[in-house]
Amino acid sequence: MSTVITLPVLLPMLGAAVTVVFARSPVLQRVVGVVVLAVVAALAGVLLVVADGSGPVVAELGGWAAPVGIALVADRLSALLLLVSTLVTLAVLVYAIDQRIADYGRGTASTTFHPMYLMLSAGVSLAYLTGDLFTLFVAFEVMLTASYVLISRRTTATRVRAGMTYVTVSLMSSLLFLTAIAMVYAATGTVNLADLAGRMDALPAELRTVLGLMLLVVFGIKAAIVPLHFWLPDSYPNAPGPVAALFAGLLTKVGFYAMLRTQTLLFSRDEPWTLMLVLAVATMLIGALGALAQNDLNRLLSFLLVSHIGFMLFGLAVFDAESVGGAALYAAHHITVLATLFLVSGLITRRTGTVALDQMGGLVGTAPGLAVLFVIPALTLAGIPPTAGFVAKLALLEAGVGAGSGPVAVAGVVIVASLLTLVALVRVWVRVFWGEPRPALPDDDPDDEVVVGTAATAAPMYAATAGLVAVSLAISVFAGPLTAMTDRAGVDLLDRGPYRVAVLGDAP
Amino acid sequence: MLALVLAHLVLAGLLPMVSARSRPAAFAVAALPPSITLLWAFSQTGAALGAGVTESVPWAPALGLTLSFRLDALALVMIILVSGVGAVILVHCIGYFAPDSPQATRSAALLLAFAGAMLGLVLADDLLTLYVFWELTSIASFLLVGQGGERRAERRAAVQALLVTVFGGLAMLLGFVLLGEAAGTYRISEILADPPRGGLVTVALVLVLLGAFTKSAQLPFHPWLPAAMVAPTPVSAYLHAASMVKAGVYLVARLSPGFADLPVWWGPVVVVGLGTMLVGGWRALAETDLKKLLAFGTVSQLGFLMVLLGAGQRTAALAGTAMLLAHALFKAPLFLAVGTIDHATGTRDLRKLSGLRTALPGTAIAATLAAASMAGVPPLLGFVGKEAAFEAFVSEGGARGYLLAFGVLAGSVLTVAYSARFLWGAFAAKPGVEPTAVRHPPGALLTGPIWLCALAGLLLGTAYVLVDLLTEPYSALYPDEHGYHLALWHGFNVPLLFTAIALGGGLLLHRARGTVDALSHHSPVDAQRGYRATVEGVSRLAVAVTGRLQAGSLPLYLGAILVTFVLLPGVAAVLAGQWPVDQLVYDSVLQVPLALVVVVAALALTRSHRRFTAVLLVGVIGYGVGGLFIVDGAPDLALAQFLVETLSLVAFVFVLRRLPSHFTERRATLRSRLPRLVIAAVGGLTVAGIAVVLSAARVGPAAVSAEFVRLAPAEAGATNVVSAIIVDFRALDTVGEIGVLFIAAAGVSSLVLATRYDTRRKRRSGGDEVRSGQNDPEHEREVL
Amino acid sequence: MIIIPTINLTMAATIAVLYAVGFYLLLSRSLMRVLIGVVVLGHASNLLLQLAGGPPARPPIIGTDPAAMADPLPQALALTAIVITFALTTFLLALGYRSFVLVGHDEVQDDVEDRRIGGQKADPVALESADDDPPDDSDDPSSDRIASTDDDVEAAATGERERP
Amino acid sequence: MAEPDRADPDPEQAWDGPRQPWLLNGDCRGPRHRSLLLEITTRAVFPTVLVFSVYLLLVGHYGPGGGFSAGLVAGLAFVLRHIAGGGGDLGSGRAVRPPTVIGAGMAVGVVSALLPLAFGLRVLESAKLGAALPVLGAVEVQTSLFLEVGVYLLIVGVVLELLRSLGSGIERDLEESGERARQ
Repeated sequence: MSTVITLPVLLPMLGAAVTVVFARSPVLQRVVGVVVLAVVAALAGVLLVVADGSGPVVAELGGWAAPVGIALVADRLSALLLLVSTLVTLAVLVYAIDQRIADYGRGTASTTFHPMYLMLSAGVSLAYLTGDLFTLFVAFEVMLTASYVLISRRTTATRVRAGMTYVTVSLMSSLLFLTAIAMVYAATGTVNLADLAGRMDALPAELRTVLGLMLLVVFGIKAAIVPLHFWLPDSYPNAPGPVAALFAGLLTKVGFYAMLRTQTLLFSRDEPWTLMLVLAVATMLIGALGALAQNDLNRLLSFLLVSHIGFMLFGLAVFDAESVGGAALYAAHHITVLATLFLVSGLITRRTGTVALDQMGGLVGTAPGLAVLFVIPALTLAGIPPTAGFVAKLALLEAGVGAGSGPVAVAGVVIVASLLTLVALVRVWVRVFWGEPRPALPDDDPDDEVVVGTAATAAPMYAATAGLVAVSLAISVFAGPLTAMTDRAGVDLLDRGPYRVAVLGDAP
Repeated sequence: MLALVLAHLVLAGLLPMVSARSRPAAFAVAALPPSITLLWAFSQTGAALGAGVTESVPWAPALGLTLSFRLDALALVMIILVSGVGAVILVHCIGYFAPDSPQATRSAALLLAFAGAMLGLVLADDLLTLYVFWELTSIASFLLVGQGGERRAERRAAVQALLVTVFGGLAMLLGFVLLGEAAGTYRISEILADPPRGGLVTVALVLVLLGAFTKSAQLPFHPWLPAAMVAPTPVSAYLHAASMVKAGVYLVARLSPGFADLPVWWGPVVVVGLGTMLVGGWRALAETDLKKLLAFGTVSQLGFLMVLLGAGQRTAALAGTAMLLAHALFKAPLFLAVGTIDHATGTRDLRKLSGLRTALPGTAIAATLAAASMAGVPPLLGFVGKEAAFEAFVSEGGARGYLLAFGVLAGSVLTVAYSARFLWGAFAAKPGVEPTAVRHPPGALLTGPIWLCALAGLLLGTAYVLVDLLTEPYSALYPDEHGYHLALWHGFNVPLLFTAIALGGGLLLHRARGTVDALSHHSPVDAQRGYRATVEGVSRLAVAVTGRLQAGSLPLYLGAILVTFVLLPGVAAVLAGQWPVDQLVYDSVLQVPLALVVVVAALALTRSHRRFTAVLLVGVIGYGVGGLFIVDGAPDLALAQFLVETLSLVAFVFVLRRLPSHFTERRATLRSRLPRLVIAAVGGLTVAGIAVVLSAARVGPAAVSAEFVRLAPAEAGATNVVSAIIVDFRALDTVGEIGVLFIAAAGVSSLVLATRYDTRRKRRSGGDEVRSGQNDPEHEREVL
Repeated sequence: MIIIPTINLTMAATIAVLYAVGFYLLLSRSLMRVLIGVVVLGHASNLLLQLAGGPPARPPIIGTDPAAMADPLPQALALTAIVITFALTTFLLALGYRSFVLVGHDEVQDDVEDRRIGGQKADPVALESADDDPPDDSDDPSSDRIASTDDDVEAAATGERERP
Repeated sequence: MAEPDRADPDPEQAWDGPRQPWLLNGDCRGPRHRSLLLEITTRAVFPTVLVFSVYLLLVGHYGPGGGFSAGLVAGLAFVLRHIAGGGGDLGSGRAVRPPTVIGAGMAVGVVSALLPLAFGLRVLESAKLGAALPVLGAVEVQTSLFLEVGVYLLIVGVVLELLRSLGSGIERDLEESGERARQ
């Protein structure tokens, strides 16, 4: 098992190296990409089963017991998110490959796409699995740098600004992260998370708060918490379609995962976290209102993404086993649903030639399949039963109402935000799928990745999107075992014991 | 029971395949599951009227999410509406939709799916199960009202129906969760057995009522229902008369036995219900569109039902259950009759219709029968129900009893009036209006269902014992005060008087329709305007908030991040306030000159306006920091720092060749730079301050450094401990690190080498547009 | 090993100045300045990381007295961080170059769509229909909208279309 | 590569310019860009620095150095050569292309992490390898050296890539857009 846990990190890296060395063979690149990710997904599944059955899986790299060496840890939370993320990554890769084939033909290789894509996947895996604060920094850098390259792969005059915003803000967060690590080391003398948990407790409470808030800001930038979120709606929508889907699905959730992991493991608290409740309310409302003001489909989705980060923050803020488990479940479903919506948005754009809502219409008649592909994730995001979004939201609500009057009030805001989400999505439906069918706009930029017209949309692109829809439906169908597991994950997270024992041995 | 519900839904998914061959056949197939359900329900009557039939399938037990179903007397009544009336309406659809109608395919599948969802809703014995199906009916209604969404009225109506009902639904969800939390279970039967009380339960009940009111189109949420009349008439008949709008009433009926003793429950129910009954009835008198007339009538009746089922007493419950049944049996055929008229003549405007009494005699008689039941004319079911209603409130007495009794009486007068108006409007020969031509005489498929429902109303009115049997078990949940039973004849008593007053008053009101018409157009408050204002207000708020916050400026975004960083950890650090007492000025003398160099270079950097100078100053800082590393005893670090700094300089110089020599930024005034200066300075001080405080608070020796020193030579075969850490102890970091380099290099070449493949072209707006050369096949080949 | 690595005043001042200058440059519009700000912040955080290990001591090479040896771990971490910062710097440099080539200058522009929304005078984007939008700003590149053919609301209300 | 300078007809400018790839292999740049002194220095220093970098690579376990610094030193040698010999000197198709070097470095790094699995060890676990070489006698090598080699290769590749893009690439852009190099 300890080997299995390293492979989700090392295999994609190896794949990236191979795809660079053999960059002249597009077929090999595609095969390597898909096979590697499929294997990683399978391994993640194995890890999840094992971690749920017999406790966290730990790999002591190089045979050095933590805290001397770096430990990779797969507990329920990380294995679950790893599995869902990898499935999304795989589906988006299939989509992207077929989009490329549809647009450029089979023979064109891409020098940067496949290697960067695999490196991004490696970074994400490492971020989920690492049990070391500094390695988390490295993982973030691998992931983010790959994302910088991917977002600036097709820089045009309009897109370069989005790339700038994204890169600059992310760099700032990275440097603040490094600063925070230095502070943590200055105060505690260790960077191993399990070891830190013990040493943090020995710090005076006020100083612990300082460190906790510092890490909160650092990860909050990546997770796009209000008021650290402004960069997101300005950058994601401008990325190429599949890339935007991947970012929207994964990156913010990795940020949230890091927040969840560090806050629960390092900074235990006994009652709801008022500051976080406030941030959650702000994030939910400002994101949802932002979505209502947009005319660009991708921007609208980006704002909804921000809004729903607030839902997870709510789970974290309540800070009990139930709510933290609920937040984990919410994150898992959110990864799939956002990626799906962005892929659907890509398909819509290919058909209509625009992302402007007021330029589209009538797709329910001309593309009924697309309508179905949109409706299911849209309902999921809005939390309408019986979708996964409903189950996850219910988990959060239940945890919230049991935790005192503050959380109950915020639960009310969750309801309001859900309604606003629905309003925004209904607007998309009304404007894109209802109304008069309109002719596709002429392609503004004929040689970019978006080729307008149905003929150029490969069936596998639909299949990949449908696959993600299926994943999201599966979360709903298997909500029973899943919620039971996220509940156990929540208990583990707050208990901290199993994690520390698994990493450090019996006497932490 | 779950299997029945799923059968509906699955078949609905498969129905488009049938529609592809024959659309009428699709409706015929769609009518099967409801029929089977009805038969099944009747076969279970004995058990349903007794202990009830239960079934429970766990879904997510950790969340208390279980699909629990229970067939009891109330559910049985509802199934007659949902499945019985549903099947009849689906049969009507066969004749209503043209064989080539594009709406038919969609409608058949959605109607069947809706029937499934509604069935699940009425069978649910679990709040969450109920919620699941509740929202599904909202979605089905949205799609059925909106249809293809080609016309604005349809879109508006669909959106309004969805938003209003989901708003209530979401509020109700929170109410359910609160209720479930207080009761410890979501199982309705268990909650009712031991109803929770307490502060949050009050909130929960208000929220639940919000859901019920929106779904059942109660004041002030009612406008969505008349608006939804743009849907095809059978859809209106099914969703917006017979079944879906009953969901709210049904929910109130479900929960009343547990909570009707609380003023927070019966108070709003009674006030809102009565108000809705009166307002709906009044508005119905002003409508000229027959369908809208019926819609307002439905609103009014829903208010009536709300009062009866939420009042929390046995006789009222008995009356409510009977009226529930009666309403479906008279309102559905009335809608279908309007549909038939519309189908036959092409209009449903009562100002244009004339003389249909003779042209469509069959429809006219059936509709009259139904309308009479609505008006409460004996011996129809409507009369039986209304008698019981009057009896309930009259015998209750007291302020509430009389208020309700007279309120209901006033409502009944209005009901009779609009019933008469409907019949007059639809069928009467009007002076001055030429008789309407019947272009498509209705076939048996259209009129048959109308007759079936109308006759059922008559039959059940006379066979009131059956209805009594059916409604008794539910009303028995309340204490039996008077031993009242449904019957056609209770002797000469006050209720009978009330009925007479209602009939007489209503007919008088109808005769005075000219005056009423003029009056009823002056409505002081317009709930529809309220909905509009809310939606527009939210949109306006969204634009205002977003426009203000999302400024689009990168420096502002970075500033926001920095301010947050200063505010959160910074303030916490100030509050902690543990400045070390033993802080030295310096540890090694050499640190001072090096620090001075770094600081001076850094400060000069802020004032440099030439790019090249700036890069050189950065180099100075870098080498200075390298020097500090040497002083600190980190030769490896220093070596790397010097090498990296040199390479960075080279890279900078490479790029600077192409850039202008000065920064292009306008030279800002001090005033405009001041916020930046302040934020930056405070940020720097915050970081340094926190660093000092935290470094002074170290809780123990470094965790593993001693271990590194011990293990490095023996186990890792290295005397350079740093090197051992990098390639052995923490080799994974190094692998990740080279990964970053790997990515960055690929990114750099992709970006830079693309330039020569960029193409410029003129934009429509006149300016030049540069198209990216990245991904150009030539570019890809070169990057390779 | 040293237990209390309290950062001395000189170093604290250096850190403060480096961070302040880095932040200041980061907040400017010129991309080159932002880039230089990132480099300065990188130096600052690497220095801070090294300082977190404790005051100056002997290089951590076996053979010196372990008690007088500097903490090796922060050095290793800082080394990794230096490399990563370098990689990021070069990437940002290339991005700045690309931006310069494409746009003709290296200033970070404001987001056009944000500005459009910010400029709307509280004209709500109506929910129900695609046709009663406020007119877009003229600088919207895709403003040649297609005229819609919406039917009459009244006709809709009377349900003419239901006739087979 | 466009070489307008090569056919410079001005004899006074060209009379003493070297015309062959005399000191360094690769294309000959225009005489205006060439500097004899720099070329000679580079010629002398380049191999030495490369050898020194290999020394740094091997000594890393025992003193300051290691794969990273060694790679950078080697990279700086290539930078010097680039400045002296111009972009045409490096990576013009004859030599191994930089992305391949980078990819190889990455591959070596990852494989060295996975290789211990083949010997029943854990991922990234290192061991001492002893070997009797004909001339040197018994040599002991820590297997973590493989990772160092990967790092070394990758860094060299990265520097070459930077030279190709930021160096030659921008230079070519400058020439194509008719601007003069400032430095």
